[in-house]
Amino acid sequence: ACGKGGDKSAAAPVDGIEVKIGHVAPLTGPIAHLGKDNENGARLALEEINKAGLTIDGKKVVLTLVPEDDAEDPKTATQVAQKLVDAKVVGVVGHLNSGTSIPASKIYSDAGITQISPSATNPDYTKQGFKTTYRLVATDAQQGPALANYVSKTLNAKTVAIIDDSTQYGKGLADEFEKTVKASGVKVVTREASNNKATDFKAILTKIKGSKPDVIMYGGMDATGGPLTKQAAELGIKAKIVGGDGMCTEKLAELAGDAVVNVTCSEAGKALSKMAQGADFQKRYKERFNSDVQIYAPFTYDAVYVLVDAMKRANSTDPAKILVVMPDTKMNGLVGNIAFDSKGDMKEGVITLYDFKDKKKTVLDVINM
Amino acid sequence: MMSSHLLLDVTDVSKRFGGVQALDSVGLQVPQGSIVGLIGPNGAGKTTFFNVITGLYPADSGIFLFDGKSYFPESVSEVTKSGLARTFQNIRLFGEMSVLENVMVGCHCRSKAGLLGAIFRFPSTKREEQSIREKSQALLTYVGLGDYADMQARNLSYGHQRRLEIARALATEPKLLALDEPAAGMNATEKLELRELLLRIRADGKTILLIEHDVSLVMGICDSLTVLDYGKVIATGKPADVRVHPEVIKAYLGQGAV
Amino acid sequence: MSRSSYLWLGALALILLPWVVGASGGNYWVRVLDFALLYIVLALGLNVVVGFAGLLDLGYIAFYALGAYSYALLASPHLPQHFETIAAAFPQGMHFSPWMVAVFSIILAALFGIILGFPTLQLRGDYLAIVTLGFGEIIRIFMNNLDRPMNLTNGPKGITAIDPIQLFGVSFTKPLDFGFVQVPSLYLVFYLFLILAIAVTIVCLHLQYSRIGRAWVAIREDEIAAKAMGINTRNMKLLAFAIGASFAGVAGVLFSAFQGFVSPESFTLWESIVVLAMVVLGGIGHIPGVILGAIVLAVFPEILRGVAEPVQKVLFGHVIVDVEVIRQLIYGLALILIMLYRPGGIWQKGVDK
Amino acid sequence: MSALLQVQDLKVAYGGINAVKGIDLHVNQGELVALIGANGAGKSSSLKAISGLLKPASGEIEFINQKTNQLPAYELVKRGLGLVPEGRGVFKRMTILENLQMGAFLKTDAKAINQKLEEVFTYFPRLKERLSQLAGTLSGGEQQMVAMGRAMMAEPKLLLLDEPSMGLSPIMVETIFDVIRTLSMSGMTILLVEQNARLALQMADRAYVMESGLITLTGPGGELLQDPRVRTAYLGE
Amino acid sequence: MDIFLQQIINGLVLGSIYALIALGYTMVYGVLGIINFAHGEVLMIGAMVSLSLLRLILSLTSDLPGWLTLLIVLPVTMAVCAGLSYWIERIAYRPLRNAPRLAPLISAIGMSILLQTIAMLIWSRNPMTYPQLLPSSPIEIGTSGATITGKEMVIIVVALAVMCGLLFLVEKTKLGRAMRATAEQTQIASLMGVNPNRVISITFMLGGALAGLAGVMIASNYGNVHFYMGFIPGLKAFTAAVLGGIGNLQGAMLGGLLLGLIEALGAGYIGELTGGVFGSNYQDIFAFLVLILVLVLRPTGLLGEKVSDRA
Ligand SMILES: Nc1ncnc2c1ncn2[C@@H]1O[C@H](COP(=O)(O)OP(=O)(O)OP(=O)(O)O)[C@@H](O)[C@H]1O
Ligand SMILES: Nc1ncnc2c1ncn2[C@@H]1O[C@H](COP(=O)(O)OP(=O)(O)OP(=O)(O)O)[C@@H](O)[C@H]1O
Ligand SMILES: CC(C)C[C@H](N)C(=O)O
Ligand SMILES: [Mg+2]
Ligand SMILES: [Mg+2]
Repeated sequence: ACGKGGDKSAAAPVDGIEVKIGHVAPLTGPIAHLGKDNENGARLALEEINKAGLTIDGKKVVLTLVPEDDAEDPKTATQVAQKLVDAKVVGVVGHLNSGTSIPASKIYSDAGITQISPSATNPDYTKQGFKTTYRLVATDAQQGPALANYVSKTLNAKTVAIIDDSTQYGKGLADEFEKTVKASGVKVVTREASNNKATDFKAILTKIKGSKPDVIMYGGMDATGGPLTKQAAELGIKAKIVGGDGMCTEKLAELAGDAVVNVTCSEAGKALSKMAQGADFQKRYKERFNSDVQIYAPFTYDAVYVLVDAMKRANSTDPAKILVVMPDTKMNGLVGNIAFDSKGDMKEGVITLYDFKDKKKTVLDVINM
Repeated sequence: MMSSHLLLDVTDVSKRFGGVQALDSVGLQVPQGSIVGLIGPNGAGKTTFFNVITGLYPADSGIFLFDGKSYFPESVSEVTKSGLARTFQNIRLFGEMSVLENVMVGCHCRSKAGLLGAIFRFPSTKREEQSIREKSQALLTYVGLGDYADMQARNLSYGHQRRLEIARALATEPKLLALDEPAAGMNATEKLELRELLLRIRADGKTILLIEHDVSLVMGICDSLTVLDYGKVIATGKPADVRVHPEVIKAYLGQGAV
Repeated sequence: MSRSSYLWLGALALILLPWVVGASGGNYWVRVLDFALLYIVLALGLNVVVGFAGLLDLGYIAFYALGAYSYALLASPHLPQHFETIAAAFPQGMHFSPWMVAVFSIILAALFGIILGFPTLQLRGDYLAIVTLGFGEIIRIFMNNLDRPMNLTNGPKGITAIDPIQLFGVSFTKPLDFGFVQVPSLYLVFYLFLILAIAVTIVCLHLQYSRIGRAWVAIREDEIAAKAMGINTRNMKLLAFAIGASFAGVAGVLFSAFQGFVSPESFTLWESIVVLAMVVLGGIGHIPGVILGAIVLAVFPEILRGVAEPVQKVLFGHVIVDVEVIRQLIYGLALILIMLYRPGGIWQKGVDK
Repeated sequence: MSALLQVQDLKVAYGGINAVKGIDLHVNQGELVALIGANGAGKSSSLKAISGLLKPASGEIEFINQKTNQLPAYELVKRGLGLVPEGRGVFKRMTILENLQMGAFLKTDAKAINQKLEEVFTYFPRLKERLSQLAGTLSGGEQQMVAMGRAMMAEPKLLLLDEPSMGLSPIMVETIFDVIRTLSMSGMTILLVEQNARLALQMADRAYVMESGLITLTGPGGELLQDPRVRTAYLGE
Repeated sequence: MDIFLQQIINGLVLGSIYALIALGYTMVYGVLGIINFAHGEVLMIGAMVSLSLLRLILSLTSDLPGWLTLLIVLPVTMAVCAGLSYWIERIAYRPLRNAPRLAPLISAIGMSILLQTIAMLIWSRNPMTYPQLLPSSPIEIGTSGATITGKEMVIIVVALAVMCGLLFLVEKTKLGRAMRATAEQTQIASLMGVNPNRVISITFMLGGALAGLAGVMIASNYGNVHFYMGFIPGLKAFTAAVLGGIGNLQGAMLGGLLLGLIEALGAGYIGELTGGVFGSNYQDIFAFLVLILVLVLRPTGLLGEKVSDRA
């Protein structure tokens, strides 16, 4: 599934001016699989664009991807950000995590280079007042409430237990969820936390079992969410389990086994299956990388198109000029209508809810923000 | 010169390890300026006695007087500071350090440069360092290791390591020097040199408590002897008297020595 | 050449370094150097604990975290935003100067060093290692969770918008204009960190060849014998912890001012291990070696980052193995090989006596 | 008669330090040979090289007609070499019994092992009293008994002893020397390094004197005992 | 339902897993005295290798009963891990036998990174599902409402069996004595006729095989594997081993069980104990505090010998 990430584009002979686009995600460490997924999405877009041929300001342009690994580490993130700035990339797709996107954003901002994160959902990311900061997903401040509403309105739950994985993402999402769900009168019977490398959740689940909630909300990734779901079933817990984008993957069905029928989860964007070109994208992706789309590949894919679109409109590959036209982005991308508000957030944020039928991720509801 | 002032006066010291009563109500007096020998069969409790009076092992019981003051040996470093230094039977040098540095460490408790002095190297600190260095070099010469100052301590041969232990202990400026088998591993000639060294140390005003198995050495230089067996004092007195004590002969000296 | 002319030449080389590196490799490499300097400070501090006193500390990064969070809290909008009383007390926002905070964190970190030291006095080797490891994790977990019931640390989200460094009214975020030459901000940071690193190096050198340094080594070599020399081993160990911790505390303050963002993720066990690796790989107990170790481990992975792809392209025409995979492979291999060929460290203590 | 152990031009070095600078010595079957010398003369280093604990810098070592220069210690043990090292080297975290059992590591016959144990206990009754005490808690002298007993358990053809009387009370020195004498009488070949030169030379068939890494004198034990150089340098006269 | 009983069961199961890893770990430590940071990685490779084997078997036939499949897979996996462990020692530790104490620690970390990366190359970056081979439906204990699964019972039994086996080996056999002798003084051991290299190799292979066993157990218990899965268990094993007294087998078992119980009870009850001020987010702190407390009272762990430092 990996190992031959970079061959074809790298081998392409460069005839025309070379324009570099940076991509950053963790490619090593526990969530390397998601990082690689993001990189693949960007790469796919780039290769398509090169194949179709791109001309800017009358000159033929060849895009190259500069992929970097930030290992989920804030300090490394700033280093590679500086590296991309030095390499004179016209824009950056990334980073994957909010925890790396935020410190890096300062460096892109100082350098005047557009940064589009495909997956950072923490609200703070765009609250810093930088003109260079964009994202293609809804925020946790939208995702949390969406999940909360589902729990209180659709499921009519009276009580809920909340678990998070102590990461910036997981805890942030759980916090947002907690706020709304409380406001709508659902009782939070207990708030628990594990960590993003945990494998055993039995103790926490046992405690939760004692407080008999109608619903368990988990803020965390699929790699932990799967085992958590499974162990809940082993303990005979019948409560519904809801979670955010981090655990909303096909992988979850594999990891949770039969217990996945209990799960409802949200994605901070449009569902692949609800995307107009979704199925086609999936096919092309699989052909090219011989692996399945994890979560955010469509978003990195679109992020590249957004940058190219800006280049075209600015009729320049100068980062400063691109930055000027970025706010006017209006594009119908794979993930839906893309336009930004003044902070750089998506105007039409979409949250999609899923559940799992026959162990397949199935759209339950689409919520437009 | 010898006086009747007791530098070390301990009574009723007991120490038990599990099933072994290593010390059983032991008493020992060391008059100022003397050399007192502590002898006894292997496993009699001699080293344990050292370990107890220097605070390495907590005593089960005992009354301890050092230089007229009562003390309870709890902290090894405090005991050293009060003027009781020792050497170790199974040599414990600072192997990575040079021979000279080993002795300089010994000067630790008689010098005072603190953190700020170390960092900022005040003139007074530099002077102190200089005097420590000179004093240590002098001590090495004193025990006959003057030429080995820069060697790594662990590369010294066994006999030289024993001398270094003595030099290091002397650097703490003890009133009482407690030596645990300093002659072990030395041949007869080397033992003679050691004997000279010990006599010189005494002549320089120090008191010595000596554990040693070499009968001729012990009998030759000790003013008085205490004999332990199975943790109990079985005899005490002048070497000439102890030497003919039947119990001592039976337990320690053997018939061959008579 | 005389000793002093060597010194002058060295000083000149260091002053020119960011310019040369910046011109040939870009700001990215200057930033790498900046971090390398911070790591030198960290490694030297850990060396006091592990190298001099022989106390294996796997939670060293906690002190770095303490420094970083001290500054982050005292020089960012975070506290005023979440505590009305503080907002009222500081109508202009909290903007403590890094220098004040640095002094404060030296004291704070040293204090924590002592607090950590106390329960561990009896412990040896790996028992000490696990307790210090635990201590490091405890600090990190607190940082991660102290966003409730009161939001003190903002939890895993970390603290943003931390004031950049200012020195005599000169901000380190903007280039400094001398008229004839402009010194870019990253270069300014370099000089600042360089001064700190040099100061720490001098302190370490002085300590090593002092009464205190000797006492530490004695404790490392044989604790019982050290006690028998009248060394108060308890105080000396605590002192080692405190000094090592205070270096990390200062480094933490500068880190947080430089980054403008801190979160618990920067202070994981892995960071502690990396700093330990710098000490051991360079030459434990040997100051030049430790400095070299810090530089190597801070710079080497970045070199790999740069060359893994072009080299493959030159050799095979295209990229066969992903860059990050190659990087990890070589990194792991390098750790092993260096230890195999230089078990005492790259630049170990010679027989320099 | 061919020598059981034949050493030619043996050199041992630690880094830059030459500890043994080319010595020749041999031990014949059944002999008791003593090796004496001042501190740091290189006696222990020689024994370590002979027993395979150290790789010699150069030279030839032949044990039972086979070159053994490059063999590790455990191979030599298999061929019948035993060493009681300087400083005893007991296994501190094992009991006395286990230490003795380790001595018989290469033996498989349980009955023979038990017999040998009993034999050791007749020499050292103290060991029998303390069978299950950890050796690390024994006094120096007691540990020396363990080390001797352990070496006896293996019934070596050639026994190398490095200062076996060090740290022993007079009565124990007698005992140990009695044991050595008895072992020697029973046919065991022994190379003995001792600081107690008088006793060693009295007992030895032959002896070597070592100074600064070289052998400077050799001859029958009794003869050396009379040699004025030996008397001043080693006997304290 | 009896929550407390359930938490105890959770703790025992988790603790048995820790114990299982800690046993191999502490045995290796006992002989070489080094923190084998790569132990967790051997465990991970074990899980990965066994997954590949399982896939192979399942592709050939799908009607073998789970336990039988496991019995085929286990020995092969353990052998592979033993071999891996052997080579790790040869490459990364043996040359450093006389090096400064911390040198092997660094080479072990290097080895750890290397193995992780290799696993990532071979088995991808993705977490993968591990087939369910042991019964995992909950069995109720009496009428208490507390449950335990078949696979959990297997884990407890295996951990106990491994401990007893190792204890017998180390305390009662000649090999065990040779191991302890080598551990203490390699040179002297060789004077007894022990080939230290062989003993150390055997110990590492045993340790590797146990890591492989633990890997399979963990994978089948949690139902998934990932190239990163070795790091945390490695750390916990280290903690458990130290808690019990490093180098001591009963200690590793006790330490593992205790750590498991502390974590389970911590997660379950910190909230109530602290009146809601701290919650399960502090469970690791709780575990470390207990660890520190134990070590303050007993500096060499619960069952660690008081190494008599004779002067
Ligand atoms: N830490 C300890 N734990 C258990 N037993 C001990 C300990 N230290 C000493 N012993 C026992 O106490 C007794 C006295 O030992 P000690 O070392 O004091 O003897 P010694 O008189 O110095 O003998 P030697 O002349 O052989 O050195 C011995 O039987 C020894 O086994
Ligand atoms: N490990 C070592 N490293 C460096 N030098 C050493 C080492 N061991 C011994 N030496 C040196 O080798 C020389 C011979 O030492 P050796 O131990 O063989 O002497 P010895 O005759 O046994 O002395 P002793 O009677 O004191 O035991 C000495 O000068 C010693 O300093
Ligand atoms: C991949 C995603 C789960 C990342 C997450 N949305 C974050 O903001 O960190
Ligand atoms: Mg003694
Ligand atoms: Mg010797």
